[in-house]
Amino acid sequence: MDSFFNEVISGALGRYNYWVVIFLMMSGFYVVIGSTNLVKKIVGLNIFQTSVFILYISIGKINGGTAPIVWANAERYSNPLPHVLILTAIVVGVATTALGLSLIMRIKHAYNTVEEDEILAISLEEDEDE
Amino acid sequence: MIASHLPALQVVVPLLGAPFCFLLWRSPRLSWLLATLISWLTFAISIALLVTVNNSGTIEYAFGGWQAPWGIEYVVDQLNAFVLLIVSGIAAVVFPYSWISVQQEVELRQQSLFFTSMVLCLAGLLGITIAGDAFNLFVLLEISSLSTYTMISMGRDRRALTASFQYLIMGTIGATFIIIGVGILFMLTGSLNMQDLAQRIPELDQSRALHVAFGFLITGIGLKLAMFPLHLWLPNAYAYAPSAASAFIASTATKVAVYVMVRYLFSIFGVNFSFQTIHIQWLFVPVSLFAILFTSIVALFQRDIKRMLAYSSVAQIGYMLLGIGLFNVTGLTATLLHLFNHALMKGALFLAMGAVCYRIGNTFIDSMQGLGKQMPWTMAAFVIGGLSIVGVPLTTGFISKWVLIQAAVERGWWPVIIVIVVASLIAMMYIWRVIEAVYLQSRPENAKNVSEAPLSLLIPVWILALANLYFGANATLSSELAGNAAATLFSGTGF
Amino acid sequence: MAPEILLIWALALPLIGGGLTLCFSRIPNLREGSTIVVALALLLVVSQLLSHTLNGETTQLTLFEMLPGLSLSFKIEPLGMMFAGIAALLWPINSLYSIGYMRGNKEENQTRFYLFFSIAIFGVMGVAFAGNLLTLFVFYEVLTLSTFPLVTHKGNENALAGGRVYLGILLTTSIGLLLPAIIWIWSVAGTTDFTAGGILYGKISGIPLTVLTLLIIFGVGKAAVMPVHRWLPAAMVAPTPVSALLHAVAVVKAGVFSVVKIVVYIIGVDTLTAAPWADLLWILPGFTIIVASVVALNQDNLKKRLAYSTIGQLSYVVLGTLLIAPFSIKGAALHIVAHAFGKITLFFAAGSIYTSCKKTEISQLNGIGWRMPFTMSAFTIGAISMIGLPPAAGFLSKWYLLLGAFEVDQIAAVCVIIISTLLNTAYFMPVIHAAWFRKESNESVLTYGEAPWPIVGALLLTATLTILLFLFPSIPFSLISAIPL
Amino acid sequence: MDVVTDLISWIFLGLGIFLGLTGAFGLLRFPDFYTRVHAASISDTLCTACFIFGLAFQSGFNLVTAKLFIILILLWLTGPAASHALVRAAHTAGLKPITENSD
Amino acid sequence: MELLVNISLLFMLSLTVIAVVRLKSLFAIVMLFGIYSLLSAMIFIALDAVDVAFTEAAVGAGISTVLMLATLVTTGRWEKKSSRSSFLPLLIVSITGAALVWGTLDMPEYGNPDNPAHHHVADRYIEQSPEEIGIPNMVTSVLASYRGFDTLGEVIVVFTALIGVLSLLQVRTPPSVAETPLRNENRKLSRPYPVLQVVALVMMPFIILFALYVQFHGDFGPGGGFQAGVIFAVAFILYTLTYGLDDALALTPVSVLKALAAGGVLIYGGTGVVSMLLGGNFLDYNVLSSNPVSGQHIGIIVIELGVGITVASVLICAFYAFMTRALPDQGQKG
Repeated sequence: MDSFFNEVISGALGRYNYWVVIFLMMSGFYVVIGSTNLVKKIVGLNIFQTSVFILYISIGKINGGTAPIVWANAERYSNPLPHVLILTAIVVGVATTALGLSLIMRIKHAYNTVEEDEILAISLEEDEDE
Repeated sequence: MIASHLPALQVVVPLLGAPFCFLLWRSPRLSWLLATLISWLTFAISIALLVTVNNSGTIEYAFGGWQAPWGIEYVVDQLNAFVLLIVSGIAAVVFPYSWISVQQEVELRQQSLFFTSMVLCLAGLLGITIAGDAFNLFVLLEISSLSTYTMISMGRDRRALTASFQYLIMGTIGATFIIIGVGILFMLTGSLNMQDLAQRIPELDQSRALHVAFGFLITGIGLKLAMFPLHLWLPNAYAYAPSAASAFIASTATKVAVYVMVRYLFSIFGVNFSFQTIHIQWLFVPVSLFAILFTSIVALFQRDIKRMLAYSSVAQIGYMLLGIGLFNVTGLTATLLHLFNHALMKGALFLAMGAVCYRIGNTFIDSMQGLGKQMPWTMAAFVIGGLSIVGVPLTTGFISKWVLIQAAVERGWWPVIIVIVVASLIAMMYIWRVIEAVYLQSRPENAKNVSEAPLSLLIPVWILALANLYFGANATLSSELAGNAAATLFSGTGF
Repeated sequence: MAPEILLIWALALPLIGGGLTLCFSRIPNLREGSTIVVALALLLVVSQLLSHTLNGETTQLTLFEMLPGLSLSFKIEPLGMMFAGIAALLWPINSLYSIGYMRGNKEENQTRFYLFFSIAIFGVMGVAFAGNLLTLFVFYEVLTLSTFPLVTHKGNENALAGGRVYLGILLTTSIGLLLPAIIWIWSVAGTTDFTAGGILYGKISGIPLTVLTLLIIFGVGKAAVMPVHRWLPAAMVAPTPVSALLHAVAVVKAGVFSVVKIVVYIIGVDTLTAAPWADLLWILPGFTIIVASVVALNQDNLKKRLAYSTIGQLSYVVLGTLLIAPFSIKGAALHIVAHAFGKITLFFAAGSIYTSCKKTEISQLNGIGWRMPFTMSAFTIGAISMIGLPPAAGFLSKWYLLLGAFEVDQIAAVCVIIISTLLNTAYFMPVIHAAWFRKESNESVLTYGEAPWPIVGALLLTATLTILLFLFPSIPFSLISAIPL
Repeated sequence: MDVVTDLISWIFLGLGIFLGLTGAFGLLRFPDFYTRVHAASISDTLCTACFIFGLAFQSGFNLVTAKLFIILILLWLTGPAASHALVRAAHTAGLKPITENSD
Repeated sequence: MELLVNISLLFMLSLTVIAVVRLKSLFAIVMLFGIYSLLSAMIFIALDAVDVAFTEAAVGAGISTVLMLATLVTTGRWEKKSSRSSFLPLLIVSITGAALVWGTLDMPEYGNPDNPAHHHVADRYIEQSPEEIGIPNMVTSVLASYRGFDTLGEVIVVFTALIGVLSLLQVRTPPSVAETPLRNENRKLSRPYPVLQVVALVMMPFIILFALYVQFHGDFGPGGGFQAGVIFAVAFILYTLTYGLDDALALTPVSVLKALAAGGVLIYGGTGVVSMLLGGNFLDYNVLSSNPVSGQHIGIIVIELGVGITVASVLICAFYAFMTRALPDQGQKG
């Protein structure tokens, strides 16, 4: 019984990080698909992506490691590859955000609202008018 | 010397051509000329690649001189050489077309930006196709996606903006799902190189994490390829984008996504895992059958023909997934053939709609009444494309459906055949609506009289229309390419 | 010329005719002239082919090979040759008639009319010479689609509604039933080539074979076996020359021809005989014959009555085929010819009446025979042929059908044929009676005479042919006996 | 490490913690915008200064110390400027401070 | 200790996210997102990813937040109550999350040095990159050389975003000095934000200096073209915020920025082409010099420069475009 509990605890310790990150990710995802305000959707998207970044970096972490910069006293380095990937992903993320936000500004100008429900209603009316 | 760099040049030429296009922002004409030149160059490169691959087998190219899996690698095999040819071929036809169409549909200020976006999109799509590295694929996917959002947002209707935004959200969710999947794969294998992954995945067969990665990748790619019911972004995006963009995206973007799907299912996860452990066919077959029927019926009720074609695209994607789901070499051949054929037919149809839009300003079926007399050539090309969608013999659509049915027969799945036949009937009905309006009704009194579209629009339309007929009459070449690629994928030796 | 080249010409000429029509769209005389010239040229080409065929040569030609084993190919065999011969013979006559009709009625969009007419003939040639099921299917659909603009020629709501029914039924049946049948055949046999003796022997048997046969009977909607006959009356909104050629010759004959051809060359007579309930299949056309004839009795509109008569007559062909007796199948083939000449004469006459006095109802025809003697004489000959009396061609084919029915001891079928003959008489005789023996009503103040000369000329020609066919049936007979059964 | 420097360092750090908590407390409890900014700006300036001094003593005199001081200068420049900008923006927007008479 | 830091950071992140989900004030949400970004930057440091932390702080907490705030100026600060049911999204999210958690059960343990992720490709980077590339920062080695093509791709993504932003939002053409002769005098008289302007002016050189440091020190410590580009852009954003868009536009004309954005991409791509011409593969820096290691050095410096230029000019340009839309009549107020 004891060993079982130990196993559970060590398993949980080895994974709590993932679980929290999954919670963060899913909250961001929820904001994207659950909210109707376009700005909030973009914020949600950013949170979603940032959480994925944390997941990646968690993959690269090695207990007792240091930042992967050559250093005389280092015993072992954390894995640099996820860092590189996430650097790229962050920049891709900000590019998407910038584009999304400019779209929102134009949508606001065109529809005078940034609420998805209202835009949908206006569009439906337009479809019927045509 | 150049020959050995072809895989890199295939992507680098448009990638580095784009900044030049952008630098010519004062003269949209020059940036269009440059874009056209680039598209022809990439087409030539992809032909050269296809020939090389057929002669001497798979080509690998290591960027920076770093061998895979340490560096990023491009791999050209029969499968993606074929897809490269489709993408660059469509580009080589659509880019020349775009000048006049864009002149009319896009603001002067945005024109050179539009051409730059098109070149970037081309680069991205080619890159996705050729990439041998799972993460590099994501980066290039984002290039093509961002430029696609930009192009869509340039449509004149304000709904283009919301369509673009919707696509942006869905596309980004899809891309994020893909990187989650890739991340888990990396976590399990320590590699990002596709060939390397393919070797390491069989060892992990029963890992739950691998199953989750599979799920995320399929969902992510499914979002990108508008797999039913994740297709909601597609109709608006295609309907409100400028015509040249609709034509280009509709005939290439989803094809590339299907390619990625095939690549992941067959090459990376492997036939055994995808079909015998996960049984993805039990998802694909019902979903695609339902998609084919449902979206075809929805297409029947569209008044905007571009939108109708967009729904038809979702149905056609259903055929491609069905081919995968049939899980035999013939089925996969049908999928790959349909990649090619559908690119030709949708390209022709959207380009024809672009010509109509150029003359009458929209593509509503009511305003197209009696247009057959005034724009005979454009509408004739539309009819050819339409017949191809229906699957009339001697058009490309027939070939794909024939092979698909052949695959279903091999499986002995008769209901599938019935669905295909019924869907073809529905397709005929929605194409017929247009034909009837265009040819059999007279032009309303108050409608403005128009003349035939200019030659620079007509020629590309007809190139694709004739290609539809040619590859419908003589499909030996295309079916051989598709068949070889399919056989290699199934044998599991190929990458 | 080599038969292959002739074959290509036979296919190309109608298209060339269509092209010429387009080129000369602004010069009506040249346009119609070119149509006639091309039609005569086609007749010449087909007669050349006929002589080759009569010499026992078979000709094959593959036009496109789309995929290995999937090709668009042609093959000349007696049955197809006969069908092509009828079409080629009747096209110039019909063109002549059309000129009179279209001009006489001042129809619009004449260029479109001639263009699609030519394309329809192209479709007929393709169907006739098809070398495999796929080719047959393609040209079958070409025929369907190209006749749609002809059916809806008037362009009003009524015509469009009729056209939709026409297209809807024909396409739905062909794509929904015939195409799966083709796929089925191909998946079983691995080929769809028309081969003497059929390709399904030993490949498929039992109930599935019966089902397959049913799929074909109903899938070929143009054969108008009830209940897929609705398109035929609907299509009568078309101008008469269209009804005449297309619904007496091209479209409906393409239908029954396809049935005969598929039964003979794909399923194979022997294979079909062995199928369960094969001896009951004839009931479908038999039922159609009786019902259609009864319905025809109640039609006052002349063209409608002819349409229902056509439905019945078509089912003779199907009946002959499904009796699966060598005699009956020959009779069926012969009936294709006989009915073609007879029915086109009748339609021509109907159109002639319409052109000259705009009458469409049978009740208006009292005494018309004396005003339009040529027209009504021809009509009478046509009717006699339909009923199956000598000295008209219809007699020969019915005779063979009866022989076939006796051969397989289907007394019920014999009864059907006899009853239907009585019914035929019952619905044609009143027209003839009215035309010749009734007094014209006094209300009619219109004075009119014969229709324009091209119309009269054309219908006299076809009436003559109907008689000639009875007197000199050697060519069709030699073709029929060459059908490998 | 020298006990004295350690002690001094911890005194600074403790002071910093105290000021930071004060600032946070003030941010939550003060009645209006202006007073809250006032509380926040304390933690911005003096509190960070204390931390940096404390950390500087911890690290000893080397490159890190220099960097810490550069950070301090930066914070001293930007912190007050930011507080200024906030208050000014609020003022321009017409937000009235609570005065004795305002009730 | 590390565990404690990790757990407390994750806890704070969770709190922030819950607040974002529940709040209706967009302004608060955006600010919370900035905080979220900063917190995740801290967690990146705790997880040894200093470069990523740097970038996340600069990009996520900096640029993204600024752009979001600029958007809020036009769109308003409050989210409206939606009548839409939240059941379906919740269901989707729960299923996805449950699948992921189920998947974690077979995932390698967090931080375990024996995980497969550390032992296939990564080994070589850690063991050989100091010799092969010759620079201490392995992240830079991998980023710029081993996976240099990814980085080119990401520069292009940034460039693509610029195309999109420019096509959607037009940057205002500043009123030329000749047209409004009094403008300069006016501005001096009514200098609106004296304190801020002075501070900004003092800060700018330091920021730019720091950007340059980050740019060229990226080989040795955390940093590189992206981070430097962002910091560089921040200097001009600061200037714009304090001096107004027109002045900023006069200082850095948009046409120059556009040319620079394209130029940066071309510098990067050009390096690849040059290496191709010199007989190597695309982006093979070994051939740039007779000595492979110094070739790598040259290559990395040049491409990082390209990255920096593009990122900086794109971000500045995008910011101008946002400001044009957010404050449409600023120019007239003068």
